[in-house]
Amino acid sequence: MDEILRLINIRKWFPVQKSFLERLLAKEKLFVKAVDGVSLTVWRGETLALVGESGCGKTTLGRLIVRLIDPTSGRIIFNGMDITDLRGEELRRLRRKMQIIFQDPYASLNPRMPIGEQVAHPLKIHGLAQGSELRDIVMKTLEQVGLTPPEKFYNVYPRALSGGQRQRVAIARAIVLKPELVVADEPVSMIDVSLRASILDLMLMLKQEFNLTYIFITHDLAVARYIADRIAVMYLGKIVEHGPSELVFENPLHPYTKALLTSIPVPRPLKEPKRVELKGEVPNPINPPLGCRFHPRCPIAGEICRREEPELREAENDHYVACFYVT
Amino acid sequence: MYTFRPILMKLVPKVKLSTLGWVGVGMVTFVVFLAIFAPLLTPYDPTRTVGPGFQPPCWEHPLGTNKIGQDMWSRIVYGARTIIIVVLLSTAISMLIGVPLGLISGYVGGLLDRILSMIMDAIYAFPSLILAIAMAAALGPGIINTAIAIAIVYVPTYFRMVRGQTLSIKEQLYVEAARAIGANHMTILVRYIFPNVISIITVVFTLSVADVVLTEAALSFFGLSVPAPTPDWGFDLKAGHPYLLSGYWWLITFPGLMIMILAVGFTFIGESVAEYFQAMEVRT
Amino acid sequence: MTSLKVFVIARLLLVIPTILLLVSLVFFIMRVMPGDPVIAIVGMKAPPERVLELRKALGLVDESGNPIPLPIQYLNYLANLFRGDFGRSLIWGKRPVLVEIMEHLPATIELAIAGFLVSIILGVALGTLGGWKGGKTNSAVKIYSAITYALFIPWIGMMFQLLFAVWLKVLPVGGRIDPGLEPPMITGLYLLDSILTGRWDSFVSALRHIILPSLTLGLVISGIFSRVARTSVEEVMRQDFVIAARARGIPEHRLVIHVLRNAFIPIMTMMGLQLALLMTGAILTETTFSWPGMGTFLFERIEYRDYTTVQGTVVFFAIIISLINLVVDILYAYIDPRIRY
Amino acid sequence: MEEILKMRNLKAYYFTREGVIRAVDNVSLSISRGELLGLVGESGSGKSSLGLSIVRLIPPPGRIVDGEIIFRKMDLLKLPEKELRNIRGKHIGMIFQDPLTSLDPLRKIGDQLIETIIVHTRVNKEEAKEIALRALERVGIAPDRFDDYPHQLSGGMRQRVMIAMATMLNPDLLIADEPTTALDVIVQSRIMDLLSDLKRSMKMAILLITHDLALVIERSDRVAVMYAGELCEVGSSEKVSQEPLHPYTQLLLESIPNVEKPRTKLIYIPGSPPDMMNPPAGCRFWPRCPKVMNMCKSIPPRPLELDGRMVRCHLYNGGLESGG
Repeated sequence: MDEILRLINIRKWFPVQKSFLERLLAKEKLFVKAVDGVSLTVWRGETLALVGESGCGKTTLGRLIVRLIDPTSGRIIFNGMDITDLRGEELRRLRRKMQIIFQDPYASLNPRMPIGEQVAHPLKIHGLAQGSELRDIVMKTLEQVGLTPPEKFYNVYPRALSGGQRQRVAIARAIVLKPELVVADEPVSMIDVSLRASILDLMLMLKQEFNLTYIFITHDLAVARYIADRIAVMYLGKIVEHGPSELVFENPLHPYTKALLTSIPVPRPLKEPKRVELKGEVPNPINPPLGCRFHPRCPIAGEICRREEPELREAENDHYVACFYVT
Repeated sequence: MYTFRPILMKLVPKVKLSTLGWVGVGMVTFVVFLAIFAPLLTPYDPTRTVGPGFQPPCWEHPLGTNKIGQDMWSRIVYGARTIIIVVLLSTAISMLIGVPLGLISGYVGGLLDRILSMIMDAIYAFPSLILAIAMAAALGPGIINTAIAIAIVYVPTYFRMVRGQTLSIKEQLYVEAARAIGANHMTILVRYIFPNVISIITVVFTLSVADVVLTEAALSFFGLSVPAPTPDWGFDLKAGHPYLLSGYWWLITFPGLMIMILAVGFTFIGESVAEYFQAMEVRT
Repeated sequence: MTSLKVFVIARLLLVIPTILLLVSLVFFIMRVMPGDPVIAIVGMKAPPERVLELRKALGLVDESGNPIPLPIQYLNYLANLFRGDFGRSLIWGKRPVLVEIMEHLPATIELAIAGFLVSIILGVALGTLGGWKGGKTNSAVKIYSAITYALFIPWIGMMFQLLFAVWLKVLPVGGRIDPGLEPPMITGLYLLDSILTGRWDSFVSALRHIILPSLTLGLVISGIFSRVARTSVEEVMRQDFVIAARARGIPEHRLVIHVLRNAFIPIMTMMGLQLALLMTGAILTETTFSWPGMGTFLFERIEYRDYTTVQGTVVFFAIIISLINLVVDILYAYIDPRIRY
Repeated sequence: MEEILKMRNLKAYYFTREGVIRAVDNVSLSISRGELLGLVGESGSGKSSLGLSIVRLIPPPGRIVDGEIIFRKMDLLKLPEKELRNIRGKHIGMIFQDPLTSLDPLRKIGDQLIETIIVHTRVNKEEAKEIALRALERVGIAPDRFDDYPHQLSGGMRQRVMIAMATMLNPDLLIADEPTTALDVIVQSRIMDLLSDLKRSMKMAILLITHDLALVIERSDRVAVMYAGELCEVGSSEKVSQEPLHPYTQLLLESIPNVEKPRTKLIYIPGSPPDMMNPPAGCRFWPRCPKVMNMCKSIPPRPLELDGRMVRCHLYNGGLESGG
């Protein structure tokens, strides 16, 4: 298999925002450890789902990958090239190869730019097309994302569109550059329930058509199972388990993954739910617990978990887990 | 890379006014009408003695005459010119300085933003009239000088609002999306931030114009605006004040009424515009 | 240390650069602006020895008549301010500006307090009513705010004078008290001093004199207060906790207190900011009603081109404003637990 | 089972400047003691308006136009405001989607709890505090949180406080409007456990309003499906999930990915939810319905009683056999 992206021990610590006054008096600098040492490989043509609860760092990781924010440490290798330190013009050229779709379609479109212009803008910026050729490409792309007839949408402003339609525009804007990698950050979580499936299928269809690789960020495990080939589960800025979709869902290894899986409501359950109960809530990422970050809530934690931090290791074929008690 | 034409066309946003707003438009239009057609509306030179002093309103002098026998109606009509010119000039200067500075300060951030904000906040917190007085006194009288003195007082109003709006727009997802498609800073400022700042500029403009009118009136009331024979409402109001005890009510009633019509008119428009954009924001 | 204490200390420290910035601002506005202040004061045809004397008095040249460089002028100016020296009047027997300010300050404080009270009572009451009731009441309050905000103080003051003093003859046209009735000086506030010394004739006279000016000032400032009160009550009313409280059966008379407490923060911030407006208003009101305060004083000195006095007064205002903002910020932190963190 | 609340032909409309939004249109629904009734619908379907209508708190320009709401033999719509206020918070509790904004940010949670108790009962402050602490304990909040401000608590804890506040006076009915939407799945699951416990231990009736069909089916005894202001299907969770009658319910169930099944083809509902200002004539679902018939486009279907459930669809005019 061909590797498209490799993350090597990526960290992102955000300094805790303080007012000028507080900074004057603060003794030590505090950081939100949003992403704290993630290593991951993404294969060309696959869909990798990054799942976890809010605040686990999955969205930050998505933004790090497309270089919207700079990592505190670690390396990002894209197509065999180290892109961690790209700046200015080089970085802008990279944007043609990797794109992002955001969660909130109401906020991700410029309210004062017509739809056609929004989709055309990436091409203009990179000088890829102009005039009637540009218009043709935009029309075709609008059609591909299901905004038909495209003439009807070309000169319309975002406020006239529904959430589902706006997300289609955002998808069009991302694929018009024919990128190789697309990071989709919770693309359906703000869409009406009855329209989610259609957006998911649109994304699957486009993947086929343009030979895309997706990094699909979601908190919804059911959606992840539907769309992903591989799953990576994040907890407090770290990956605790990853592997092929089928293995992770049928045989979850990490106690956190088990808890997550058994907490999801299932409309027509095939088996009786055996819930894994967790104590407490996700700790503050400013001061994550020592040792295994999950130990204060873990039902099977032992002495070692308080002292040492488990590494991700291969528990079965291609299925990785960071837990001392999984054999 | 792209044309500026469509942006320029969109500079004046479409606004739906309420009834109150239209009343305001009527009041302001009335004053502007007087200013434009002043020569056609007045039989006398506003700076000359054209009759006996202290004449109450009568056929020849519908608003009476002042101490030295100048026709009050003519002075009122020409006074509209003075105030409108000063208001337009000073507002244009405030905007030209305040808006770009606000945009850049908010977008660039860092030390530049810190320093600019601190200076602007200091000016803003200062009593506007006292600052205008200090500056007008330092600059000396005249239309341009008065406009500059007032303009500097209102630069922070534009700066603060534009900066605040820029800061919040900068955090918007669509600006991040613009970065993600590879837009450079200039493109982001011009195509993604500025168009979304226009509505707040419109609101600040309509709300602060009334303030500018009152400040001009106050400066001329203190004799710090245009020099003496030029017709000016605030000046006439001051000039008529000593004769209040004699009961010469027309000397003070009409200049003051005009100031109020213009200021209230602008406030009504401002309220209406602000309300419209608030409603728009809720909807999108 | 509690976070509130930390906040107060830090905020106290911040007031120093703020004042420094403001007084520097005044210096540069008055000195760097184009035009020669000396010529502006004495005119083009003044004798050279008078010009030199003025230049010395303004700190532009040293004793032997050599020009002092601007940075040195600036440092001298700051050093003098630090010693509490706001300069000396150019004409009025060269009296220290600070002494003259102190003579006029109590009258302004008295008027400002009275006007502020009127505006709070009128503005906050009307604004709260509008925001709470909504509908037609709200629209009426909206129009009230817009009109009162745009009133030109001298004009509305003169209209009051015309009506109550000239035509109805029920109130005095101007001044602060009838001559000869001034109460003994304790605080300098006539109303307070006359009560403290039991001089009822003085009290009545002072009260009759302050009614029109404080009404004029209060009415105009109430415009901005009613606007802020109305919009912030409206805003709080839209928040979920109001509907949640109603869903718990909390009666309206209790709810209005909670709403007001939440709406109070923006109202108070506005009050802090509007103290500047109050100063502006006080100057215009004083001039209209011959009220012997800072405004009348400043206006008089502008007419006589008493340059140092004008500058000193403006600097004094700058310092007052910074201190008032300091107090407002600390109160703000005291009320809202969220901003201490 | 004893019916605690019975709504009949309830209509709540919003009279906006642009037109009338029929957010709740002719809804009849009842809920019994000890029952968890799930009300599902997409955003804009009117489900939240329905919840607010029950306690007559629908915000202006919304208004209840018609219908009756019988609660403990009283018609809530005819009750004077003062008596209704006694019912809110005491006999009917309510919790909302965002627990942060539902609490007064400037007051300690303890004070907010105590106020509610004092308003409704004749106890003094000490006794009220005891009741409040017991209620907090029941939802798993430590007593040392009593003097915290809302912003000092986590999302899950805030929602627990809201639940404590809504249930501490032993109400007969709890209306929970999207109580877990702002929370993560694990917290959601625990909040739902808590609600189920309250239902069992206090014999409370719970109306759970949510857009999450899977959650409703898993957790509730009965399900009511709302579309464009109308109820299209009401029945026991089991029957609705195993054999949905209304095409909308059927499609909705098919369109949700199931975590237990790998990539079964999802069926999705074409079109988008209707403009509530101008809903389609006839059945409101017809433009998106795969089983649309001619009559659907002009004649609004009436609610039918079938197999112990309610369905509003022309397919079943001749009974169960002719449809489906």
